[in-house]
Amino acid sequence: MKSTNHGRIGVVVDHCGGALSSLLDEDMIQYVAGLPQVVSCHHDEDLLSSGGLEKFNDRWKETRIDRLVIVGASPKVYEASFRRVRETGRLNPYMILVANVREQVLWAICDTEQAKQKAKALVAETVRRAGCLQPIGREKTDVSRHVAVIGDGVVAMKAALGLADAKIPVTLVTDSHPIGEDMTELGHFHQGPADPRGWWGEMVERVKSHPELELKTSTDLRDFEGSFGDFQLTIETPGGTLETIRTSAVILAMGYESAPQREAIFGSDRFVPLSQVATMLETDRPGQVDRKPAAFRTVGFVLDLVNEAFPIDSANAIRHAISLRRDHDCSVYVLCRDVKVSLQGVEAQYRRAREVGVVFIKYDDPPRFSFVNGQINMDVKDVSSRMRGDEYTLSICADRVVLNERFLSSKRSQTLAKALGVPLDREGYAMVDNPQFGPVKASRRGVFVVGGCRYPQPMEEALTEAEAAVLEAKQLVSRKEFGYDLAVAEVDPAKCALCLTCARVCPHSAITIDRYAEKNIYATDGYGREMTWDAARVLPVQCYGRGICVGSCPTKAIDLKHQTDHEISVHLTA
Amino acid sequence: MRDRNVLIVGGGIAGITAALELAGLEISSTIVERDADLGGQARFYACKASGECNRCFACVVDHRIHEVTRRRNIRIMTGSRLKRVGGGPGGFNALVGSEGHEEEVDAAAILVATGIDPFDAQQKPELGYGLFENVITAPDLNEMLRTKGRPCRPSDDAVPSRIGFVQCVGSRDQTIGHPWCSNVCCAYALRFMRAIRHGNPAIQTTFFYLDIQPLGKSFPSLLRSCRQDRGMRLIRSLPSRVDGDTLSGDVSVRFIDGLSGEIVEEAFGLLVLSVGMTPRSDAEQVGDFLHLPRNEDGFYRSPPENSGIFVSGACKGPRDIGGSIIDAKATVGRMAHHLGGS
Amino acid sequence: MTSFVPRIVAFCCDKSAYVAADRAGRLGSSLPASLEIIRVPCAGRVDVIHVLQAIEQGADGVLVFACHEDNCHSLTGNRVVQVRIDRVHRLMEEIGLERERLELRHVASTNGAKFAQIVERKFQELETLGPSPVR
Amino acid sequence: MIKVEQKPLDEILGFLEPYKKIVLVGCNACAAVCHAGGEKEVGILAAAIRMARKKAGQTLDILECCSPRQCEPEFVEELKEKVDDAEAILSIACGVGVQTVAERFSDVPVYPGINTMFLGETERMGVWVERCQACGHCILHLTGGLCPIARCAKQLLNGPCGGSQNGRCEINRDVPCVWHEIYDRLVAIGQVQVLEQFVPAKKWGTESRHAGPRTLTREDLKR
Repeated sequence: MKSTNHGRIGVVVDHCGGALSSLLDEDMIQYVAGLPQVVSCHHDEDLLSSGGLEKFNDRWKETRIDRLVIVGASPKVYEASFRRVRETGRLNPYMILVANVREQVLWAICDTEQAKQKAKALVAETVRRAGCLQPIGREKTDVSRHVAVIGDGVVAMKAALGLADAKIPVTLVTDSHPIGEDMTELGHFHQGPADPRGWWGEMVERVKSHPELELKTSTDLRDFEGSFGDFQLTIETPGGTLETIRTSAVILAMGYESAPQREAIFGSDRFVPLSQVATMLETDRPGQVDRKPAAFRTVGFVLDLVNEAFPIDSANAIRHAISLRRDHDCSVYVLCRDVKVSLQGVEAQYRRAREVGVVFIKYDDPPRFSFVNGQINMDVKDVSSRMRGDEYTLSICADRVVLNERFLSSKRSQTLAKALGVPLDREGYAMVDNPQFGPVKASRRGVFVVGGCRYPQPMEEALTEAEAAVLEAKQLVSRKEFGYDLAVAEVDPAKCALCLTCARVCPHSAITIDRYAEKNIYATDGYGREMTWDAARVLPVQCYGRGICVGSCPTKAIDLKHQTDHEISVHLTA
Repeated sequence: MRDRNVLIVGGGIAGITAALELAGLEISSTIVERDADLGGQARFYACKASGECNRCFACVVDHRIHEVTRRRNIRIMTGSRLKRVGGGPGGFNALVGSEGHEEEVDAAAILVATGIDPFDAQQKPELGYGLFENVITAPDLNEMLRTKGRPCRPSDDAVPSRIGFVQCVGSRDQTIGHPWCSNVCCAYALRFMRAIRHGNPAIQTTFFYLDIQPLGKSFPSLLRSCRQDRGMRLIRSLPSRVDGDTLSGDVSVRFIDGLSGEIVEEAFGLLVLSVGMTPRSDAEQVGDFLHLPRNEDGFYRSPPENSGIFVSGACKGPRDIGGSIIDAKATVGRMAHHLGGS
Repeated sequence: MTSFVPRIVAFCCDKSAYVAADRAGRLGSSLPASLEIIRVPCAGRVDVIHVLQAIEQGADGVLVFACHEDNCHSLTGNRVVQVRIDRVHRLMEEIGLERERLELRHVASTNGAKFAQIVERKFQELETLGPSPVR
Repeated sequence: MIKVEQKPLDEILGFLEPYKKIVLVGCNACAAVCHAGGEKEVGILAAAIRMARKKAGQTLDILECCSPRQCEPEFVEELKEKVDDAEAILSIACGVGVQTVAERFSDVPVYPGINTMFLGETERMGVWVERCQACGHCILHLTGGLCPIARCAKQLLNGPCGGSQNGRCEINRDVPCVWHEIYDRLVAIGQVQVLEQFVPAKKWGTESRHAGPRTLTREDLKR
């Protein structure tokens, strides 16, 4: 074990506005000042309100301290002022430790005698640990003013335009050709713009002509490497050639897919997928029996057989139901488990639907379908009728039954997410629903995920997400450089056994396998530079310094600079 | 952009997020908060995890409140109200007053994030809030879980063996003129039930609802696990009447039983009213200061962008914390574009 | 037996449990004086060797506090540490130590009251269990 | 690489019963890669042994060290000082490493802390599977790159036994029939015709392990 017997420790006792004065009495102060390696001990009534640590600078110069222990409140309270220390003081912020006497002793322990003992032990332990500290520098990385957006649909276009409008050069990498051809996404709105097609057309036009926006249609992502500020995105162009785009940040903006239910595929054409209702109205005019044999007067919507926990289908079905009832004079029944009205304005629509005569039937057991005289008969137990005590089954004969389509995550968005190092959830949607990555930021710095590839959401929400991602990307790339403390994990290449465990466990994609030609321990003189020797390497820009890799390394080749294994072991060896 | 200032009215999660995001763009901001503390409704939230996170975002709010107080270019004025607004886009000037102190704040733009008021459950006297001690609201339960770590009956501090949750209190209710769906109550009540059942599996919970309203990415798994839990009953019926028993403290709830179709009465140790969201009591006043349009329910509509006034968060209509955060970020994006352009 | 005061080492994730511990006192809960809090940037920082070292150095019980599933600030830290704790549990079985002496718990930063409850319960449990045989 | 697994603690404790002071030697090569014998494991095992001994009321002095590769005499030589006053050596390298140590320190008892399992590959993190039996005569070019000696329960060289069903081995349903896989793979690479080539029975006597330890000599490197 390394010796901890070095360093000159200064102590500042913060009385936190008098709160700690009774605990930190004369006896205590003497005890603290007498601890090994402690060379100075100062007091302060209230460290935070009295202007922080700067005022001690002169006195510290005399005692030549190189590390500091604050006896006072929780370290969380002081952390912001630690950062300022770097700018104004002579201490490195990572050379400061805090003995959390206020929260962990004063407030937590009732017995005065016990509290004093505990406070002493806590300070002694902190002072001991202060001996293990090492200064940590700051690093800067250049950030080029460029963002890449990957995605095929309207959310990707929105994100790209948002960046381009903010005068940030952006490359839109899309599989589709030409962009904006496929308009199915217009069905993913629950209210949508007043003139959807016009809105769409204008958007496509702007994407094609914006000077800051470079459009790469019919391309596919082949490889993704690098770290924030300098990602290398390798794409395959239609000609089959590979092209590398260097970019600072990446926004993945893909949609979700939907697949018709079995009945709609194998049943008859009387089952209509929800997204086809508009087309159905155009081709089969309802009510005009003489014009077409396939005409219909009664329409049933059956929801919640799939997508029970998404509100969007309910909103769309209600809208169509109103139109069928009011404009086409059909009898309309909506069968569902729950009427989902949480999206803005849908409750009012639901009321309107009932006013115009749409019948809503809530079921617990899914309705049964059968064919009767060319119509579809639906047997359903109405939950509200059962509530009146007479349990009977309703039979509704409909000319058309509209079924919603099951939402799926698209294979392509899964592939792209994997390539970007974004984890998939159980259903294959990108990103785990973790509130801490709220909600468009991926765990890999500089990568954002928005839209339906996160989960099937109404287009309104997806577009809001796109705007949020644009803002976040803008914050990252609008400065020329990104500064960060080197409080990260570090690999000792000489010890690395290349087991790849760290690279596999790192949730921030911050570890790569790299070549250390100069440090080749097997190389004899003269050969070192030409021979290569691989070892894991932490990309400090990507590293959040949480130390998951440290515990995973079988050869103890990785250590966390701001909390070494040695420090923990000193802490434990009381 | 360095010397630009944005006035943020409301220090709830939307306002805090906006301030932090503006700081990220090096735009300074001033938060005017009516209450003594930042955080709005969300600061009272208790963690609703049940072994796994149930995405109630309480920890996120907590973290952000801490974060916002540490930034140097965010000025926080708590216990203050907006008194007057003058000027126009690019150069507003607002009078902000607290007790015995008034101050002028210059702002290039104004963000309104005043949030909501929880519905006052006493407006529904048949549900017994305020009449019976063991009828509480969801904010009360939040406070209880946050400080005590377990649900208990206000009357005798005992752990109830049966807890009922009544949905749509103050939402989707035309009798009191609140026809809108509050969007978040189903999700938060189900989260409460999971958290309580996880902490103490002996507690049986019942959920009285009209329609289950999904919210967010992980709602499918939340609903699935609630349906699978035998200690959770989901009953599609809203109670018509609540009575209290002064002796036992129990609350008897009258509702229609789904299986028999009969009207039944059942006793619960604790009844929680999932109160919805309503526009702030001073929404009209603040709206008039800033000439904000409002929708039929009384929530704000977004004014045109060139007005220099932006609206974000739940004051635009009910939304959860996650939704408010996203919305605040998107709004700041629009705002930065507006400020950069003008 | 009456004079036995269990020593507990608690590894606290900086993002959740450490904040909760700070809050416990403010909410009026008390913590045992023999509780030693080790602040780690993420529960995933805690390794098998640290836990063993804590027990070897005389802890009667070890608590590892992580964020709730799907709430880890590093996505997987809480899951990674779960696997490591399982391994220590197997080792403890082989050594002949009671598995109750080590526990992984999840708390959120707002969970001050729960943090104090967990520590209190562990303290009582260890009191009945007696001192660690390898102390 | 060589895949290894730690022995149960009880067995190791049994070995060490008579001793008061031992050296625990790890290996930072193959054994480290499968998380059984690297520097980290040395620390974990040492702590576990110490605690188990303490619980039994005895003490054991363990000197922890780790070799970059325990099958190299030079690296083993470096352990000399540490081994000098130890009563026994516990090695957590593969069987090769244990023997290298035993040969060098002929007067100190050496105990294996791990079981050497097989030559294998990483299927996914934490799961390793056997791929080679080091038979000394490779026929992978005839079997689509899949080794029937390591992966066929019956080590058949000229096609499946006929007992496999739906591509699963008849001896263990959890294991795929490698001959089924070989066929699929040969079809995929358009080389089914190589199956017509007869593979004669292996000369286990002279080519492989049944005639004592094999020696490999490279005249150009030999010193």
